[in-house]
This record gives sequence, structure tokens and C-alpha cells, in this order.
Amino acid sequence: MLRYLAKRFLLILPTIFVPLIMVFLLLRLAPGDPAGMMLGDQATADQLAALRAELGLDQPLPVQFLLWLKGIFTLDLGNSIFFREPVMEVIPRYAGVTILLTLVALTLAIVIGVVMGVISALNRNNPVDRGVVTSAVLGISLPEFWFALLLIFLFSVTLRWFPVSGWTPPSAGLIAFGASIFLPALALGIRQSALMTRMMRSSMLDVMDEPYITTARAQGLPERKVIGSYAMRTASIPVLTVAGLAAGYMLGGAVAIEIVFALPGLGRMLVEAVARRDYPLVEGGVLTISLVLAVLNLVIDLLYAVLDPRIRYQ
Amino acid sequence: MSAPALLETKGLTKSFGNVKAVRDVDLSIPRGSTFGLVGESGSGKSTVARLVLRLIEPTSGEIRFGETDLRALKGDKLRRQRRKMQMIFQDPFGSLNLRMTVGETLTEPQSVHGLGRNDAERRARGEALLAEVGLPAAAMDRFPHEFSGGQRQRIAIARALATEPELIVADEPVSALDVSVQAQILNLMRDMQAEHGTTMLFISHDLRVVQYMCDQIAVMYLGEIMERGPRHRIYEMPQHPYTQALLSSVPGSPKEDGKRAKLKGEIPSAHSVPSGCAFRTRCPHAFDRCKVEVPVMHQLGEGQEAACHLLDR
Amino acid sequence: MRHSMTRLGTKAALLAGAAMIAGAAAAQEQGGTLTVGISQMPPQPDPVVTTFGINWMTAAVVCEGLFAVDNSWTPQPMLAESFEYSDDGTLLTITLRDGLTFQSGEPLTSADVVASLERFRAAAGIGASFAAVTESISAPDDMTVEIQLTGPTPIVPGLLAGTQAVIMSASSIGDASATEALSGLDCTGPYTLTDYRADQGVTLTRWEDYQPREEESSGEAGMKHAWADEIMLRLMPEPSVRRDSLVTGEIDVAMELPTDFYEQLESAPGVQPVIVANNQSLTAVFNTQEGVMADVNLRRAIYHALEMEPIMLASVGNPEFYEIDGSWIPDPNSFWYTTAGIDEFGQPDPAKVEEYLAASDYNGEPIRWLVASEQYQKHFLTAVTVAQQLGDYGINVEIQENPMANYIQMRADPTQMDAFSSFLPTYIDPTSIAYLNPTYPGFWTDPEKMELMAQLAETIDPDERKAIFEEVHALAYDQFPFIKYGTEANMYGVREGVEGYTTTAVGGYTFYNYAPPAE
Amino acid sequence: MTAADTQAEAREAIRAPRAPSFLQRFVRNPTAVLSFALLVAFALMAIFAPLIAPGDPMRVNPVVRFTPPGAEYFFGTDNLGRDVFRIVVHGSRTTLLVGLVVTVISMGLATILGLLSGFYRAVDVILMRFVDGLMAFPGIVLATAAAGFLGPAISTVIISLTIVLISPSLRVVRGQVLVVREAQMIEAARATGVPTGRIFRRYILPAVMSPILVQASFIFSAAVLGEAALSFIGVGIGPTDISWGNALTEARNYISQAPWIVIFPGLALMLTILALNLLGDSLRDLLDPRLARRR
Amino acid sequence: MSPLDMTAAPGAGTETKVVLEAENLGVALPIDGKYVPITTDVSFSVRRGEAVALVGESGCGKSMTASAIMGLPPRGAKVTGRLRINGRDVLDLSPKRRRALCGSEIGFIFQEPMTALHPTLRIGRQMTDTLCHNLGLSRSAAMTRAAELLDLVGIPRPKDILKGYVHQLSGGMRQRVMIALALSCDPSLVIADEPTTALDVTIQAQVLDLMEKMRREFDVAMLFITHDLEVVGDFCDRAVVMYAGDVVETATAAEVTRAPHHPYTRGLIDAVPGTGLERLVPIGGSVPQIGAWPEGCRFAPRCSRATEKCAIRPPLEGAPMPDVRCWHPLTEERT
Repeated sequence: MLRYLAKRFLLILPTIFVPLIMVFLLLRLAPGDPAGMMLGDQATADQLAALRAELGLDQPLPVQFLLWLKGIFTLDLGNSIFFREPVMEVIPRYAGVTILLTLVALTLAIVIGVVMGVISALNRNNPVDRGVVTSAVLGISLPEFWFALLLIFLFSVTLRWFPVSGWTPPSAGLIAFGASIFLPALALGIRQSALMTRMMRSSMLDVMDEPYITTARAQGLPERKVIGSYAMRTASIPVLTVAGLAAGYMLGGAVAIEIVFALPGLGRMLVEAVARRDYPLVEGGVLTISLVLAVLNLVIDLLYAVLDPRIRYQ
Repeated sequence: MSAPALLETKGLTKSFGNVKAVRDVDLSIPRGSTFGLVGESGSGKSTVARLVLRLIEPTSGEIRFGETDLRALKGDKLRRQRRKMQMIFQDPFGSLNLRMTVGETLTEPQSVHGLGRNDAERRARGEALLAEVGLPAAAMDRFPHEFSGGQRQRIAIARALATEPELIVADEPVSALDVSVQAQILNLMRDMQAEHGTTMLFISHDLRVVQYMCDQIAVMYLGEIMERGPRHRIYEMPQHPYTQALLSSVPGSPKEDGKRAKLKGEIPSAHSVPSGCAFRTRCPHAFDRCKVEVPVMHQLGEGQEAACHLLDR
Repeated sequence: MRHSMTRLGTKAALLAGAAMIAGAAAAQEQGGTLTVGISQMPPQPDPVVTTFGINWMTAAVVCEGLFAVDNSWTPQPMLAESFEYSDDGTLLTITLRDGLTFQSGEPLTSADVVASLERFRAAAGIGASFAAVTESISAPDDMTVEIQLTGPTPIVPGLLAGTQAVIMSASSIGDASATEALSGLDCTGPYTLTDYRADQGVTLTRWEDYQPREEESSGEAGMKHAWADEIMLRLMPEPSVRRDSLVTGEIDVAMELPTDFYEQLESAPGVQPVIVANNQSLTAVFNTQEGVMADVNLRRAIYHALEMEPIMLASVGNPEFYEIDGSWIPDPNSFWYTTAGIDEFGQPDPAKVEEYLAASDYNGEPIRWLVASEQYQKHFLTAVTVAQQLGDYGINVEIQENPMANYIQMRADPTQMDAFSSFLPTYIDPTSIAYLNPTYPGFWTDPEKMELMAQLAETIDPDERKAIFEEVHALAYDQFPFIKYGTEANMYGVREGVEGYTTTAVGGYTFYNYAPPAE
Repeated sequence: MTAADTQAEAREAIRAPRAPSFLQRFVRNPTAVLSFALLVAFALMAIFAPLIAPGDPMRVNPVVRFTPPGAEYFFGTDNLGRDVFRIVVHGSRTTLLVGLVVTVISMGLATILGLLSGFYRAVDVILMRFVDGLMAFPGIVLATAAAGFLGPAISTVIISLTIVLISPSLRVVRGQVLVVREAQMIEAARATGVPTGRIFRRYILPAVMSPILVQASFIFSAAVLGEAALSFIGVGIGPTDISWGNALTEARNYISQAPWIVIFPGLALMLTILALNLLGDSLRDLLDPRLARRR
Repeated sequence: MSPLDMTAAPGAGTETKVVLEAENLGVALPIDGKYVPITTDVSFSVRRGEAVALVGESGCGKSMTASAIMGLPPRGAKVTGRLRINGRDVLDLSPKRRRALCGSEIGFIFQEPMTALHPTLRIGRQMTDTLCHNLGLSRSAAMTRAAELLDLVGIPRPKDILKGYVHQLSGGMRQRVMIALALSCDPSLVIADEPTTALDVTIQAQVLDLMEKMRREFDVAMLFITHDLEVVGDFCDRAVVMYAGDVVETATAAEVTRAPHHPYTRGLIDAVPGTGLERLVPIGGSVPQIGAWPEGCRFAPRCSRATEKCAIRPPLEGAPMPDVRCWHPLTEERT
């Protein structure tokens, strides 16, 4: 298992480098001056040049690239141009929010998806099922940032059940944290939960037709047990496999949600950092997201192995 | 055997990774005969079928088709050679292109091999083929899913006949069919073979079907041929313990001592073929020598051969 | 449009032993928490390292400079007790107030002032202007600072009234450069910085040992009340979020609201909009160095072709929030406010357009006009309305929209642009007006202007200076290196019960004078 | 004797009645018809936008700011006094254009590369590494970086969405090719001597065409959503062009005072995505040659 | 043996006790809103210690009948007629009580043990779930019992197997586990649905031997569902031949395999290649599609003996020959 883990982790590396290199090139070739963004409207040309030199932006591109590569391996991602702090210190502040948001949204999506999918499958073709299937199609078609706006309008502005926005870290109390993250997570998770509902439903329908379910029934096991521990056990495996994709989607989709709910997350930070041409920060952020995603996928792979003994990693 | 062999293999071997699916298979199929290859799952019989058709590349060994060295053929030459050798598959549903009409299915082999002068001629031939396999001409414009399993297998047979091949390899052609339909297809294939004089390599796990269809029979176990010979020798005086066990396991065969099972244990996996004689782990007569020495073929007369150390005694 | 203070405080003024024009309610006492929703936050509180004014907010509450600006944009002493120029006007001697300490407990001495000002001198923006006029800074004794000037100039107190020029203890500065941010602030202001999270907000706690000045509050100058026990600045980049949080009572003050929210805040219970009139000028700047716009007659033609009302309406939307006013200093309260050289501002004059166009070399070439994507309303909408109006005269504007990063880069390159949309706030001193700097994009280097600016820099008498500035102003209204469309107001919102908030463009961050609503 | 004999044996009729054509089945499927009709309606709206809602959609008219929906302004006006109806109608042009172009380019490339990749191992190994890399990374972030590079414009959105969406499409096509490649009909065709080119054309392409079509409709919907999301966060088409996502960027500040600014463009967006998703779903059912899908 | 034996009809002798009795059992499925009969009038009985074969080609309704007996017909199916298990009418039981019969009174052996055993649950867990639920054993007692059962069906190292998963076993082993599972709660009836079809011929022989042994040891009634008449002759006492949803002939296994009376049964025998090389006589055409049964005698369209009379559906009893649903039964003996 450990060897497998190590191998998987090494395999991640090339995967991560594709987006990193793309982003590096995109950014450095992009017009726009980080020094200008940093010093603002009234900086003189001399001051701009001095800052550029200080930031190493006057070096030729290949040199910058090599320095940056070297930085990755020495765990030194440089200093943020805007924050004037090491990227390694800036990123965690933002990454935590996004990761928590994604995890909560993912959990929400999986729970909603599994529950609704099972309910739907057990009521195959009756009004309950049709209701679930219809709302799932609607859910999949819901632009999450728009849905987020509607949620804010309904629950925060009109009903005042939740804070309008902003971030309350878990350290400030679980209830406050829950209240601040519920709507964003719901908005972020809604499409994925609809997808998972459909996936769970169809997977459940498939599994319910499997001979081993008939066996379980033929052994006299009560229906609750047949569904709860025999059918759902296998039916949820495909849901798990899409959880990795969903997590990736959410990490990206979090940008819009973070903007709408004013969460200090990585996605929003990246958009701002791109606007500010804060190269080291963008690159660090991309690296972080790729790593988080890779680790998440690894975890899902391992979970997959736990749930499905047919898959064994050597 | 006096008739010249149409298909001959020597030392045919195929490995997938470190799994030897087929080992040292020597076959000789006389022109115009039906040769049966029988064995349980994992015996490598289907792999042999694909090897002799060059659908997969052998690891080693020779394949001769008439005067042609099949292994020397490549690319377009090999493709053109295929006109002379066709295949019928187990699953008529999977082997037909569901998006092509029966007509297209039957004219395609002709057109790719340049048979027939024009489309009309090829279509006429297609209709004749359909009639031959017992389907109405109206079937030409239908799609495979509009037919029953038996009918689809008829279409597959018609397609195999379309290029007037010298050799047809049939891989479990009836095992997916109901008993009553199976008999139809077996009769059809026997008739076709009689009519066209086609040579046939017939692969099946069903000993009764093989007995019905084949003149020559080879019994395979774990990628090797255990015994081969003319039908009556194999069925009436099997010499290899495996053949004997196989025959007595067939339902409806007389039980001795109230038991059917001749063999203990399970078929070993192809990953761990036993040393010496591949069959020794299940053989009721196995002795020390079987563990270390691979038995050679013993000539037993009338072309019957078996690979067993017992025959040395 | 003019919203005056709702209530006048008396008791609080008595507490401080001085009169106040704007203050807290009669029953106001110290206590409570003031929560402010803010739109942006710098990564660190150090004001020296950034030229973006909005990022000075924290330091404006925590720190003080030698001078501070009053409501007429005139610098008044803050940490300084007094100051005087030498006879030749090249030496400025500043005496510090006695007995002041930093929040760390260290006493305020001239050494701290020298350290702070040396760092300020190396900073961009105003710091650069300061550096340009100073030879050296020295401390003859603990309470005295001497600034040796390069020549006679009156602008130093104005430059030192900015938040970038705040005085921090020398020990906290250490050897940090002007681009190296300090993580904390050790200053002399009424609040201490207790918590700073660049992604969330700031917590400021009242400093009990603060020693206020005794003059009445005016702008940033005078007495600082420090009503709230705690001031929390909460980062809320979305304006709608700040508004909604204000309405739901999560915050007491919502900074920087779009004027579109005005009616809504008016009608919402428990909150009210505050209009900061005369906040800034909306403008266009022309490339006077290269390209078609270098032609002064074309610039004149353009000015006379424009009708300002539709341009301002398109941009601002609500007529209550703008004034059609040509003064380059937008705030009429400012000493420097002038309309010299302007007649009939905002009205087109087709005859003059024809005349100047005929005099120009312009033949319908496209005018490359830069706007920043992030400034859709202020940049794009003004530009597009201008383009429409100019189109009637065959003047062909080609709007080029770019992200801010590219916009800043492109406008600095005289070969890449002919004009760009911009805006201009009120400055303490006209020499600070960025547009008048010859290296500022636009590159207005007219010799007459250069000469006038040099005089302005060296003249000390305020009235003489104003006369010179009016000449510059009139010159700009003849050569049109830039065009002003009008003056725009700003808006923020407060909850009912918040007292002492400012309504003037000067002193936008005087939260220490805001009294939180009673519990 | 044999022919007559086999005739007798096979005497049963050809089983099913003629299967209805794709078109017949399509027409009989209410979901397919409804979603298709909706898309056609949106397409017509885009094509005839200047006739349906004449005038410049970007024209600001501050005097009529925040007018609620009514006879003059069907969908009301926004904070700048722009006609929301006009914005919605004209916005469909951007949305559908981006969706269509992205779908055509990415599915076209994905099909070509997917076929190659499914058949040539070397191509496959390189391509899949690259695709894995792209997929290991949220598309929206990549698109943000690309937008920073290329500047806000429709072409930027098209390029970045194509880059982002080509990976999932390629995976689908390749997956299908790999499945089809293993199908026995391919072995049968090879055994018959059908040349490789013809196998591609007559066997593999038709077999992967259905999933490609289905995938295309989902890619279309993803592209529509992607354009809206990018424009919404401000890295899509710039504020000077019109799109539904763009319209929502500013509108989100006014949802409590003028909800119509948010509701109508969002609704149009959602209906388009819904129609595409439903079309994809029904295509998936309709294009299954076995017609045996339970659901 | 099972606690429900107490409810058995009084007076029934042990050796002749009827365990299963089906009377005009019919299953109909809803297709396009209409109930389509899949099987009709299926009547037969199985006694303790007896193996009865339900024979027929695919689509004849034999598996549907078996699922109806288990009480696990497909969704929406309508089951008609009468069904008695150990003397008790079970069709009227509530689903819950009906389910209670499964496992404890009826054991089930499926065709594909690979898919019939849960892929991601340990074998031990599956067996003990059954044992705990039906017999009220504790986990550890159930584990011991499960190991005993596995030992009984000839599985070496049962403890290890219990910790494993089905995919780790060979085909023959899987079917042994399946048999152990079916017998685990001491049922009085075991239904085996094509239990050897998926196995290789040598393994099939082993499994058949095992089933015979177990049948004796546990003294159960067995309903053996198969398409293979040869296996019937080998393994069963009596046979019920089904065609197109109907029982067409009921007789002893010997009679059915050697001297059948229904033309369909005869046709089946003739269609299988025997030791002789004479040409096979296939049944023409193919099995009608499920539910689309022909009017009258359902076999008539494929029958060489069909006459006009066959337009009327022959009864199982009262036709020319008892227990043969045919107007023109074969009377002569053929080898």
C-alpha cells in the first residue's frame, strides 16, 4: 500500500506540470505590469524600474522559469509581488477557505446525491421518482453563481436566516462557521449533487437488478438491510469515482461562489492575482490547486479500494 | 491421413505477458475436413483460432495455409489472404455491425476482396447467400437487431461464405443458442460444409457438439494439446486421462460407482501452469514423473496421439 | 443633495474641553464597537509601501503625521507643536508636541521623526515629491526637526499631512526600506492595531493613553474623540454585500457604495446613505507628446464639442450625485478651488469646433482611447458618450478596453495611446496634481506651464501661489492636455445611531470620530 | 435438399416490425422535441435579435434606471437604464456563438485525436498525459489565466473554453474508441479482410458518433455555462460586450432592489443549458441502437 | 427442522410430505400499461427428499416460476393461482412474512455465483448475515456455523475463505459457497436455477455430485431448473417440462428423457447431438418472444404434428394423455 501511495504520488508530478507550465507561459507572456499595479497611479518610471529589478522581472524569461522551477523543488515559491510576503505564507490563508468550502460542498453533494438517488431508485417511475429526476435535470442546468444570488436574495436578504456573506472560520465556533458556509457550499454543490443524484439513481437501479441483491433477499434478509448494506454498498462506488471529478469542478467553480459570497478563498485570490499580474502568487496558487486536487483524487482512489475489494493496489 | 493438409501449425505458441496461453500446438487440418478443438475454459482453444487466422501475432511457431507461409504475410497481402479464410463467432450480436444492414454486411466482404462486377451482382449474391442459410431476401434491408439469435447466426454464416473461403474457423458458434436452434445451426453448418467442401476448424467446449460435427478432434488443456485423433478413436477409446474424465463428465453419460466426477480440484489458472504435465494436479493417475517431465505425444495408431506418461508403461 | 449633519453634539465637546462643529449625540459616551464594511485592504497596514490611498485606511486611524488636513484642505499641525521657515525659505524647523509617547510606550522624539521621514522620502508617490524638495532632515534636539529644502518651497507641510508621512517609532522601523512593509504599526494615534488579517479585516482597540489635540475636529485635523472601544474593519469586497450587511445590521458603516443604492438605503429602515459631495473629477487625459492628440487645436475642438451633462449622467446615473463644474480642484471647500479660465463650462460650441478643427491637421484618424475594464462606468461610459458626441463632428474615437494591469502599462507608452479615461481627486497642494507632472502619461510639457509650475513650487505666500495656480488652470483650459467632465460625489451608508461621521471628501477615514450606535 | 430444409427450420418470421427511424423516434419523444424546440427558439432569437429587440443593447439611459418590467420594458431596465429584454435577446448571440464554436472545435479536435489515440498507443500515451494534466486542474482557473493573457474578448473565451473542454471530450471519444475497438465486430471485420480505413469509417466512426453527438450537446451546455461563469467573474468577454454572464456581473449588486436584472438573464441562461442537457439526455436514449435502455 | 415445520399440514407423512405445491401458478408483467402473462397455469409439486426438474429453453418461464415461488418476482409482477409451501398458502402473506420464508424455509442457488454473491462483502459476512437474521445466532456462533457449512461443501481452509471475497474464488468454489449459503438455515426446499450452466464440464460434474450429496444429507426437496435434459435424467426424480409459459408435460425423469409424450420434449431430445452421428432433427423456428404466446397450443406453430385442433389450447389434464398438454401426444416408445 505504501509503495502504491509513493508511486501514485510520483505519477502526480507530470500531471501537475502541464498546467503549471501553461500558466507560467500565459502569465509571463501576458501584457500588463505587476510593478505598475503595485505602485499605483503615481509612480515614476524610475521607481517602476527599481521595483521590477527587485522582483527579478528584468531577467530573461528562461532564467525566470529556471529560477522558478528551482524554487518549487526547494519549496520556495518566491514572494508575492502584491503582498510582499512569501507565497508559501500567503497561500495557506486562502487555500484553507477554498478547501473547506469544497469539502463541505462535496459532502453536501454526496449526501444529497446519495439520499435523493436512493429515494428515487426505490420509487422507480412513480411520482416521487419523477419529481427527483426532474429536479435533478433542473439542478444540473442551474448556473451556480446565479443560484448563489437567488439563495442570498431569499435566505439572507429576505428571510435573514443566514449572514449575507463573509467568512467565519471554524475556530470562531461551529454554528457560526456552519451558518457562513452553508449557502456557499449549497450553491457550489447543487449541480454536482444533481449529477450525483442521477448517478446514484441509475447505479442503484442497476444494482437492484443484480443477482446478489436477489440472493440477499432470497436469504431472507429484510429489505432495509438489503438496500442499506447490500445495495448501497456497491451502488455508491460509481458516485465515489465521480467525486474526484466533482471536487475538481468545485475547486474551479469556487471562484464565482467566493466572489458572490465574498469569501477570502484561493479562487478569488487567483482571479485578483491574475488581474494584478502577481506571477509568483498565481503560480503558487495553481500549484496548490493542482496538488490539492491530486491528493483528493488519491484519497478517493484509496477509498475506492476500501469500498471495492476487487481493486487491490500492489 | 492421405488428404493434404490445408492448415498446418508447428510449435504454435502465444504468450500474453508472462502467461503462456498456447504452448507448442501442432495442428494439421486436412482439406475438406472438419477439425474439432475441444477444451474447457482457459484451455487456449479460442486463442488458437485467432492465431491461425493471424488476428493475433503468435509468439513463435509456424502456420502454413496450403502453400502459403501465413506468418510471412503482412499488411495488404495478409488482408487479401483473408478471402480464403473466414471466421464465425460465438456471439452473432457482437460480431455483426449493428449499424449496417444485412445487405451491407453480406456485400462488404465481396467488395473489399473485389468479388462481383458491380453492386447489383454482389447484392444478388447476397440474396443467394441468404436463401442458402434459410432467410428471405427481404432480410437484406433489415438491421441485425431485427433478427433472433439463430437468424443472426445464419447471417454470420452467410457472411463467412460470401468470399467462398477455403477455411472457416468457427469459434463456439452455437453455445449462445437455445438447444432447438442450436441443432438448426449445426445442421446448416454441416450442410454448408458438405456443399462447398470447405475446411472447418470447429471450436467448442461441448463434447457432444464436437462429436456431431468433427472428423478430427484435438483435446486441449491449459494451452496444450493432450490428445488428438479421429473422432471414433477419441470418443470410443480415449487414452488420455483428461479425455476420459471429460467424456465421463458429460451429463447423460453412464455413471460409474454412482459418481460423475472423475476429476478432483479446479482448473489451475493460466498464470500458474503446473510443472511437468499440465494436467497432473487433477489427474487421478498422476505419479512422480508427471511432476518433472513434460510428456511427449505417443502415436497410438489411426492418427490418434496422446501426451501422457502412462502410455509409456 | 447636500446632506448636513443630523445632530450636533455638545456634551462630548465639553468632555474634550473644546468646541466641536460635528460630534456625537448629547448622550454620547465612550463605549461600544464600530463595525465598518470596507471594500479593499492592503496586505499589510504599513502605508509607506503603497500609493493607493484606500490602503492607508488602517494607518489613518492608528497613526498620525506631523501635520493633518482640515476641512479646507489646509495642513494643520498634528504631532507638530509649531513650524517656521527660515528667512530664505530653505529651512523648515518643526517643533514637536511635548510629552507624547508611542503606543509601545516609547516617547516621541525627533529621532523617530527623522527615521519616519527618511523612509517616506524613499517611497513612491508623494514621498518622491517630498524627496524632490528636501536636501536633508536632521534633529538638532529631541523636540526639534530641521528639514533642509532644495529651495524655497511652501508645500512641505502639505506633503507631510498625507497618511504616507505618518510618524512611527524608529525602533519599529529598524532598517526597513520604503518598499519593505512593516507588519505592525507603532504610532501615536487614538487606536492601536490589535489584529490584522489581510483577507478578513482589522481590529483596532482604543489606546487609553492617547493625548488628543485640543482644537476642534476639522477634517483629519484637530481633536480625535475615540468613541468606540473597538473599531472593526471587515473586508467585504462586494458592494451589495456591504449594503446588505448594513441593512441586516451586521455592520454599522458600509464604505464605498455605488450611488445606485441611494434610493434603497433611503427607504430601508434603520440605515441612511451619506453623500460625500465633490469627491473627484471624471476626466480624460490626452497624449500631448505624440500622435493625433498632440495637436492642440484638435484638443480644443474636442473640448468645445462636448456637452458634459449627458456624459456625467451616463456615468453616474443619478443627477444628485454629480455637479457640472470645471474646477480642477473638485472640492469647493478647498483653498485651491478655482474656475479661472473657464467660461460656460459644459456647453458645446459648434462654431468653435469647426474653427479649431479647421485649424488642426486632423483628418478623421482614429483616436485610440484607453479604458480599464474594471472601471466600466467611470471609464467606458464616459468615453462612449464622448465618442458619440465627437462622432457628430467627424472626430473618430476608437475605444480600447483592457484590464487595469494592461491599461496602466499601455498608457505609459506614448506610442500606444492617444487618450485615456481617468479621474482626479482633490489634492492638498496643486503641485501634487499628478496630471501636471510632465512624466505622467499625457506628458504635458508646455514651456509656459513648466515655468508656472516652477514658480508655484518656490513661492511661499499662499495668495501669490493661488494666483499662479489660476494661471496654470487657465492655461489648461486653453491647451486642454486633459478635460474634466464634472465632479462626482461618493456615497457610503451608516446605521441609525452612528454619530460623528464625516460628509466631506477630506478625512474619509476618520473612524475615530465615529460613535457607534448605542446598544 | 438442404436449402429447403434450412428454409423450413428458419421459417419463423423476421422478428421485430421495422424499427422506426431515428426521426420518427425523435418526434415521438416529447423531451427531445421540447428541448430541440427551445434551442431553435433561442437560435432564432439570436439570429433575429436586431428585429426582435431593435436598438443598441448597450445604450445607457440613466433617466429610466431600475424600471420594473412592464409594457415599455418587458424585462425592466438595469442600473444604467439599459433594456434588460434587449440585453437578454442580444446576449443570446454571444452565448450561442461561443457555445457553438467551442463545441464544433473541441469536439472536432477531440474526435480526430480520440480516434488516433484509441488506435495508436504512442499517440495515446503522450496525449493522455497531457489530458490528465489539463484535467488535474480546474478549467476555470486555466481560463482565468488565459483571459489575463489574451485580454477580455469573445475569442479569448472561445480559446480558453476550447482548451478546457477538449480534455473531457477527448476522454469520451477515446473511451468509446477503446470500447468499440474491442468489440467483436471489429475482429470480425478484420477477419473478413476489411481494410483499416474502412474499419475506421464504417465500423468505428458510426459506433462512436452517437456518444460524440451526445457529448457535443453536453459540451455545448458546458461552454454556455463556462462563458457565463467567466464573464461573470470578469475574465470572460469584457464589459463592453454583451452576454448573459456579463449582465449578471453588475446585476448581482441590485438583486434586492431590482431582482429582474438578475432573474431574466439567469433564466435565459438556465433554459438554454436545460434545453441542451435535455437534448443530450434524449439523444443518448434515442441513439442507442439496441433501444433497450431501461431509463 | 425449521420452526415453521409446526405449521405443516397435519397427517402428512414425513417421507411423502409435499413441501411445495403450485396450482395454476401464473405470473403477469406490466408491459406498456397492460399485464402480459409470462407464465400460465403452472402446476406441480415437490416432496421432501425429491428432486424435481423444471426444464425448458430460455424464455419458457421456468425462472419466472422459480422467482414467483421465492416471492421475488420482478417489480410490478402479478402472481395468480395458488402456491403452498409446507402446506401453507403463501401468496396471501404480507411481503414481510413472505420474506421470512426465504432463507429459512427456501434456499436458492443461482446460475452465476460470481454475480449472485456480493462483490464487495466478505463471504463470511454474507453467510453470517443470513445465519444471524434467520436463526438468531450471534456473530461468532454464526461464523463457526459458516465454517462448518463450508467444510461440508468441500471447501478447504474455510476460515480463510470466510475472510475473502467472491472474486478470489474459482468458479467451482463459488458455487460451493452458494450451495452452503442456500443450505445454511436448513431449508426444506432448495431451488437451484441452472446451477451448473456456467461451469466447465468437469466442474459441473463435481458440483452435481455435491448437490446430490447435500440433498441427501439435508433431506431437502429440490426444484432444479435447467435447460439440459441430460442433466435432468442424471440428477432428478421427476421433471416438469415448460414451453412458452406453460407446463407441457410432467413425468418421471426417466420417462421424460427416454420416452417423452409431448412433441416438444421429443424435439428437445432429438435436437441434442447424441453419440450417434445421424442427422439432428431440429425444432423449426424459434421460441416465441416472451409474453407473445401463440393462440391455442403454443407449440403448434413449430410442431410437425399440429392439426386444426391445435387451435384450441389443450389442457394439462383431460387431454388424450394425463400430464401432457397435447392433442396429439406421442405414444410409441423411441429410444
